[in-house]
Amino acid sequence: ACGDSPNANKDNANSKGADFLAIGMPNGTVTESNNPFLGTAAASSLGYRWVMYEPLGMWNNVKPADPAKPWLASDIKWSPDYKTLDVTIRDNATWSDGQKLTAEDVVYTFNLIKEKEALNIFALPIDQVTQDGSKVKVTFKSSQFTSWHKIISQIPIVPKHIWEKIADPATDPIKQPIGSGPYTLKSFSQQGIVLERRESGYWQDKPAIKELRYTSYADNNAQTTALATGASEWSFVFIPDYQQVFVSKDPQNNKVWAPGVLGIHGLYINTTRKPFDDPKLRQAMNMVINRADIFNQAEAGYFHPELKSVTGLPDGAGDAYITEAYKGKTFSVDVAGAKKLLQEAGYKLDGTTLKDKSGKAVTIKLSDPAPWSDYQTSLEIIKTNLADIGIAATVEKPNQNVWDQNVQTGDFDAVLRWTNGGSTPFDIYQTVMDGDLKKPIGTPAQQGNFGRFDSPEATAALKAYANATDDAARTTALATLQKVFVEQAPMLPVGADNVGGAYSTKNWIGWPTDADPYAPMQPTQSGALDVIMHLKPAAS
Amino acid sequence: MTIPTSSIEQVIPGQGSMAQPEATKKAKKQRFRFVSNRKAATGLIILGIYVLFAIIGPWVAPYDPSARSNDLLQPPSGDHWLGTTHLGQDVFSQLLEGTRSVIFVGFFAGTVATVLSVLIGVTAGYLGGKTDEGLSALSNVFLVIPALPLIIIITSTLENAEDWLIAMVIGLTSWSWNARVLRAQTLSLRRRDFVDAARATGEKTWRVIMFELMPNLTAVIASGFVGTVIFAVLSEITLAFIGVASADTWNWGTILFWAQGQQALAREAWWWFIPAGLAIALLGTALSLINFGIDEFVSPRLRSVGKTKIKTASGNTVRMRIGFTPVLSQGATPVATPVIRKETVQ
Amino acid sequence: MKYFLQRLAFYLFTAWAAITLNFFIPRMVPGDPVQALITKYQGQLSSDSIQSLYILFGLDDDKSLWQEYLDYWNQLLHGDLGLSFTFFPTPVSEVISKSLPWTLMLVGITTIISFFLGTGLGVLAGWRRGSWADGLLPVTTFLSSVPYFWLGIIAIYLLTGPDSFFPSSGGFDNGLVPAFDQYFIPSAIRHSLLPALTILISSVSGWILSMRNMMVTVSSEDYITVAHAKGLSDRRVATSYAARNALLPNVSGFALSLGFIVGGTLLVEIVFSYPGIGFQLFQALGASDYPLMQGIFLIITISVLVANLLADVAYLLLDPRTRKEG
Amino acid sequence: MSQPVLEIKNLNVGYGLGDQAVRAVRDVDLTLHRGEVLGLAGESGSGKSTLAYGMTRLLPPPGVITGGQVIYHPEQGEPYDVLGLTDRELRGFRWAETAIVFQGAMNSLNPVHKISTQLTDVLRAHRPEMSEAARNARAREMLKLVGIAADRMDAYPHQLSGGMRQRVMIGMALILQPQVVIMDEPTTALDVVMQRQILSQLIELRERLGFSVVFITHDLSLLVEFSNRIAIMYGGRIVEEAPAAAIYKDALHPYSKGLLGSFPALRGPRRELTGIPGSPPDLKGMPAGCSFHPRCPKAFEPCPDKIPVLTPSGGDRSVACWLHE
Amino acid sequence: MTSIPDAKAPAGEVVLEAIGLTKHFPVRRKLRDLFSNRKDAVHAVDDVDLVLRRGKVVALVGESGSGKSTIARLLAQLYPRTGGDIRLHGETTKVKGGAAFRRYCSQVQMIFQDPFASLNPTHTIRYHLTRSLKIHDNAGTTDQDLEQALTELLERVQLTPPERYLDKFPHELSGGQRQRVAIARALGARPEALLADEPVSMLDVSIRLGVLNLLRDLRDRLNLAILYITHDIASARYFADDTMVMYAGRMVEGGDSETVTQSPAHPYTKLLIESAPDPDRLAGLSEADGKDAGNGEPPSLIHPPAGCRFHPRCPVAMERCRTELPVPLLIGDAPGHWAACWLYDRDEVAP
Ligand SMILES: Nc1ncnc2c1ncn2[C@@H]1O[C@H](COP(=O)(O)OP(=O)(O)OP(=O)(O)O)[C@@H](O)[C@H]1O
Ligand SMILES: Nc1ncnc2c1ncn2[C@@H]1O[C@H](COP(=O)(O)OP(=O)(O)OP(=O)(O)O)[C@@H](O)[C@H]1O
Ligand SMILES: [Mg+2]
Ligand SMILES: [Mg+2]
Repeated sequence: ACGDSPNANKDNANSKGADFLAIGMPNGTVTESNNPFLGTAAASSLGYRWVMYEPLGMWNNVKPADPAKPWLASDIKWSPDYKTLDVTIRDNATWSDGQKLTAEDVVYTFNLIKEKEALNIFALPIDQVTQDGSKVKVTFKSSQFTSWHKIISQIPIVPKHIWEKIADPATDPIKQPIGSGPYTLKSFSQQGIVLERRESGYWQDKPAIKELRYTSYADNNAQTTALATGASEWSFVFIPDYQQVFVSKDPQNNKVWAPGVLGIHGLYINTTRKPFDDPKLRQAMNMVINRADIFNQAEAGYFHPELKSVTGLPDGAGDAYITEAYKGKTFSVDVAGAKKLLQEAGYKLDGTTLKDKSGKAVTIKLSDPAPWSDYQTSLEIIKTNLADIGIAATVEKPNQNVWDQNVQTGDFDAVLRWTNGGSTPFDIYQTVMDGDLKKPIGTPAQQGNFGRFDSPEATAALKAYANATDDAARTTALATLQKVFVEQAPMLPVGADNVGGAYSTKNWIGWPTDADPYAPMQPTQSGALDVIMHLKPAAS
Repeated sequence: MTIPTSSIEQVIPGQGSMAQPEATKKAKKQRFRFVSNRKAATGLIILGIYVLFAIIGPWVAPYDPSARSNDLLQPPSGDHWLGTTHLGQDVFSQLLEGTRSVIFVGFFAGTVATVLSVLIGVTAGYLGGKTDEGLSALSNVFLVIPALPLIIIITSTLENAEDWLIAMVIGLTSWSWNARVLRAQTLSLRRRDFVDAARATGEKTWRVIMFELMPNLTAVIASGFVGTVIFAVLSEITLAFIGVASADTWNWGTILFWAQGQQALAREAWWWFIPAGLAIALLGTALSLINFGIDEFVSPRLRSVGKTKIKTASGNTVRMRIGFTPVLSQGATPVATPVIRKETVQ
Repeated sequence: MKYFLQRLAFYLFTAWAAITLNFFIPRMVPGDPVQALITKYQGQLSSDSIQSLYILFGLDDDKSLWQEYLDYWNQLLHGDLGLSFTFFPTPVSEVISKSLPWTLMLVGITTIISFFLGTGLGVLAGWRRGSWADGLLPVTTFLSSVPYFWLGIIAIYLLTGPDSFFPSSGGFDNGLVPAFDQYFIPSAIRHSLLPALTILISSVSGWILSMRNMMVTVSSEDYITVAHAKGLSDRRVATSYAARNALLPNVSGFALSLGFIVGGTLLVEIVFSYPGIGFQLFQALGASDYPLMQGIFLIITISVLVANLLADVAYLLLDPRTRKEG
Repeated sequence: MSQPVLEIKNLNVGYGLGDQAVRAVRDVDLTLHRGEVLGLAGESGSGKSTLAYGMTRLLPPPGVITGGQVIYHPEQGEPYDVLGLTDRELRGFRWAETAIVFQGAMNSLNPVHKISTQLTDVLRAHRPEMSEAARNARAREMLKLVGIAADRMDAYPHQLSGGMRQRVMIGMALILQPQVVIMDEPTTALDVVMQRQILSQLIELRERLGFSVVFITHDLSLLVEFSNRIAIMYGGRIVEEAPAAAIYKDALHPYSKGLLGSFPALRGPRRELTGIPGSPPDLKGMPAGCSFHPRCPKAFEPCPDKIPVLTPSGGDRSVACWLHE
Repeated sequence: MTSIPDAKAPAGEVVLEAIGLTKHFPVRRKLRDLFSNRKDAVHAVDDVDLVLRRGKVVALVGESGSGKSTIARLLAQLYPRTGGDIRLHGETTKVKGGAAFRRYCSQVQMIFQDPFASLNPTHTIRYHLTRSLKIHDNAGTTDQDLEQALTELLERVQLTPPERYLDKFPHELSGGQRQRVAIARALGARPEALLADEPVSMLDVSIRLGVLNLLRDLRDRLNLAILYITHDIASARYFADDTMVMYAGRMVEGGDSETVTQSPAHPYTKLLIESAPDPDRLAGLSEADGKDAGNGEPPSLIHPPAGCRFHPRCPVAMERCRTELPVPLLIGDAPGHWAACWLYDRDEVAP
């Protein structure tokens, strides 16, 4: 009777999930928008844009230094100065409406970004896009060494024949997405999206999973509960005490993998405020922060992988970039050392109170919005750590809007915040130290350097690193950056960002692991497509 | 939103029940009758305990509520009566410390809202005319705007959401219902003779309002106050729970916020989540009881009849109810001439 | 007529004032939607995209607040609520139309049930004063003092689980599409049970208490005694005389609470991840999404006003004394 | 005339229980005869209403009937005690045998129902066999009887004037042709012109229909004019009972005398008004002995100690006063 | 056709005088009135003349809603008047508030119908009286003076010993005692005129007399001018020197009390007197009551009948009564006895 009901074949909604993979994100409700260029679209926030639209290549955040895996482009070549990109488009890809995918579509996509500033979310300085048969050449106004991965792996290629008819691609919700990926949109509701496998025309072997069911949960709690009950099989969410809350519910299958990437979290110090303009003081503070506590208590032992290297670069992803001088140098809590350092620098520990050179007690306000409970917990830990060297810290919890504004205008003592992430350490160091991003106190600094760190040396090194044409020059610049970062401690790094996820092997296996980190583990990254392509039914 | 539990018409003390001349000795007792109301007394006692803890809580708390320890997420024990949080903080101390903020915000917001509602409601009701129209329109606008979302928005504009600021916001946005009730009440009082009598005696307008009307509005004002306190407490806790208002002070909402953020229940740390909620519920109950007390004080009809079940002479138990007066004993045989009375001297 | 005009003027004035407030208050919030978005993604979104987002949201050209206000009215009068930022480029009207039915179904029906149930129990408690019904009162007082969200969370913890009948979140089973069919409807009902129960438990007592008090008050009116004196059956006196009159003051309370359906359920929707409008508002707040906030506030304001209007009409119908003639 | 229709025997009615208890009606014996108008007078708080409600068991909580009997003599059949009826029987008894008209007609009529509804629901309860049409016809007939146009059937109480409402109440009281109509200050809210109209009408109806009336007011001049017999209450007791004319001409009890000397006469010579000194007694601290003695100009030795009982003193009258013992 | 002259012998100095006093209360307009440009009003008081003299009591009787209280409130300046004039000692006064109002109050005081409502339940007797003394500067300068004044006041209204009452709350007093307090409060201003609006109607029969006697006593001792408003015409006879009868907002008859009550002229007054309960009727002392004339309702004050307002109920209404407003006409049986009724127009009677 209900044959034409969209739910007619959903009797198995709660039955064994042999055919589908349930992916969840704690994003609140979503509305139907599949515009792959817009971060706010459901397709982006849940990540399913990457199974409908594909990038030129696959870049693995976990191994950022590795070259991209060819995807829509069968060949990717950068000029040594990273100003010219040559790609060859594979000739067996088709759009889900059956049309062939050609280099023209790639040219269209790059031109679209170039012309529509609103869609140019990476602010790419595209100069020219030219086509020669299946080859496309894109030239840039400046070196793209630090952002090549975005161009290759984070720009979805869209079909020209559809998109050129769209009046305003920037504000169109693209309700009927046509892409080159292995899945097409089957149904949409504010809670969940179902994608089904393209049974023909995909340029590779089709994936094993017939249906992808994306669900947007209201918040972390709901998402975690869904993971624990098995309603959700894959997600990226902060789970406090994931062992008890998630893994223990099905220790055989419930797993978490959270590799670090080149993007970190740390305590930005306002270097314009006395006495924190003194690098020695910052260094001393850096020495007492108990990163292990933060990792275990605040980040549940997995979420922000513990930073070990004093350069602030995470293990794994950062290994390739740690320069000679700091290889093997790791953080350790050293209260005595810090005290000694302070004493030498003219500070006095008066009982439990640290007095600065002018005899004033050193106090510091740590601030982060209340809802970020892991940050809050971290701050509580930092607070007790700082007390060890006599610094009286208080934790403030302004609301997010106020906090944002304070951070940007430099109205803070210290905040825990993230850095940009990328394929090189450049983004991390730039966010913290770039003198070009520095704004006077009171003027919003939107891109970075919130602590108003002033180091011409670092600024120059950042420029040199981004524009270098050979690895030697890059290494030199990087060494300078790391030296400044370690010695001046403009920001006290506490943890790495991760591209991990919680997943279940009950129905599907083949997930990336430490042993085989072939792709990032986060369902919203473009690498998710790679993961899905790897998944196989669990033999039960 | 507080739902009025008594209708507006009958909130004037000294009316209705007392319309008949009563014994003079009873007069003094009158003053204490409110307290002798069982509901009110229970409510007041519980509230008193809360207020006491609000004052001494931070001093008697066994631990610094923010202090971390190594007992992470421990269930209740002799050391930690209500267990610890994921950072090893003592939940019981947090609860004690949090009482102050809750009570403070509740009472401060209640005061602000009450003052506003009295100013606006009584003025509108007494002066009437254009003033009334303007002020009524104002309170209607505030009545229409949903308070909680508004409070959330305003609170999120605040630099640092300290307790008194939050209380201020709650107070400023939640006076309208009381103002409306007070206006209606004032209107009905204004028609009563003693107001005209005071005017005819030559009293100035402000004196009429302050000394003739206001004392008669005490019960209404008090119940409005208590209602706003309930609302303010719940709002503050809600704000803290969803992480909007977030000063550094502890309140029960903050405890719940942390507990929920750390998924206390999923981690079976019930001691972290349950007590704060119960504390709220108990405080709310106490305040509601006080309000019932006021209602009953003001409208004697609501007072529960001392004893509602009585025994008749034949041993049956009957319930007192309207329409069927209980008969305790019937003279079995008609008494033709009543000669001897059971009672002679009293 | 003057009365009618006054009423109309009142509704218009209130609407204007509320809409104006709705316009200005969100703009007092420091920070802006782009920044809020960046912050929301905590590093997942590169700060390179800031400029493109400003352009995308149309926030790149500086307009005076006043100009924006005029534009807003202009848009509004054309029935255009703008595009939501959080769900860019979804129009606000679409966001609202997707979520409003959920709220209306869940909270609307619950409020109505709560009203009728509470009123019914209140009638009993008021009429049978001193009987078992009095035992309801302390329990309901306590339950009404329990914060919704706390109750909801405990309910989720205790009653939901992998094998439980009650789902822990959402408005329907994942994988279903809203449609009126035998798959979706039962699922939606199942998902609404716990939140509905939570609302019911904490809201019903208000009705019980106010109805009980009204019953008690009305019960001592002379006409009740007359009704007894007339020898009418107890049930007839209780319903047609006492309850019928006691109901009147509750009607406006009911209308008011109907109006607050949309605004008052934020937390239930948050706790149960219910895809309704309160949750939407909460999201909009976090994202400085003015257009969405304004849209939702507009809906709330309109619904409160409509509810008030209904209350006026209902009162007119129920109380012959207000039906003045001649 | 001398056939009793309602006999109140040793009735005690109080408010509350235990030490809060108030005895508002004390040991009252009173007989209502068929077809007579019995007036009940006494100042405010003397227990008139309590007596009226008590004998019909309509007293709201905390009222209790602590003892006594109310014997009703139906037209046919054996007399029975109203206080001993079950709830069901009592419902059947009410209005069919005794109807009550209260002081405020506005408050006696349910404001939200049409008067037709309120008239007919008596019939629906007591004469379920009657058809809808018959009920309406009867209601219309009653309205006509009390002088209200039948087209006001569909009016709501607030659309009628005070006098009309009171007439509706009287019509409603008579709709089942009861034997006894109790009227508790039925006209105090009306002005004199209306009061007279209604009372004259009532008396006329009584003559036609032959029911008995218990008429309560504290306006003695009104009572004297309209009733056959008057009972005077003070402090919950009946202190004097006599034919109206007898009381007017020569009240025996000092309190009755005082009452009669309290109202100015409209006609005739301007007589000296004496009034009653002091204030009414407090039911909780009732003076020992005769409760009137503190105010009594003629109080003497036995008064403060012993309670006088109502004793016949010849000529169909009785008085409770040591002076007349 | 003679209009009423100031026929009264100048028994006492005129304290307060109302001339052509009129009060209309505007009525809220309804939907259907939108298209008619009518402005409705309750004609509560129309064209009323009244004179209060020192040492005299003027009674104002009339049925409920005839505008008696409105007159009292107008005279107390509690309502602004629509038309006419109020003269205090011959001077036109119109005060709304402030010092002028207080000055006026100190000479004209009002007592309300309901002693249960006119005293503020939250204040003690002492407060009520102190306020009244203080406002009009009669409290003296020291506490002793005040105490003295309070004692005097209470003694004057026969609440003795005063200490027993001073610190009580109104609800602790009986109705008669409360009304005495209300009177004492009015006296605290040392007024020359007292407006007593049904001061005893809410009191018990046995207590009424005491309060009325008290008022009479005050009239004699303090030489007060008293307006005694009542609907009990018998008490007017007993207590007042002059009696005025009101019907539907207009004065219909006036004269000295004995004459008005014993030989009423206006049909309405007759109806009123006939209707008053009269124990003698039973004894057959009065004439048999005829079919009562006044069957019918009091008229609407929003659209009062044209001509004589009583004509729809009047058993002897003439054609003229329906159209022409009767003017006060002297009856002639006693000095100053007049009635606004065409029956007494000589032109009418003559033919
Ligand atoms: N609910 C009650 N509780 C206690 N005492 C009451 C209650 N109701 C009435 N009384 C007392 O009972 C006594 C008798 O009251 P009742 O109403 O019968 O007097 P009444 O003669 O009808 O007076 P009135 O003429 O004013 O109507 C009064 O003294 C009164 O104070
Ligand atoms: N404030 C007011 N607004 C409108 N109408 C009023 C107002 N006050 C009195 N009236 C009307 O004016 C008329 C006269 O009222 P007033 O109170 O003077 O009568 P009264 O003779 O004192 O009656 P009662 O004997 O009942 O006290 C009535 O019809 C009344 O309804
Ligand atoms: Mg009575
Ligand atoms: Mg009056």
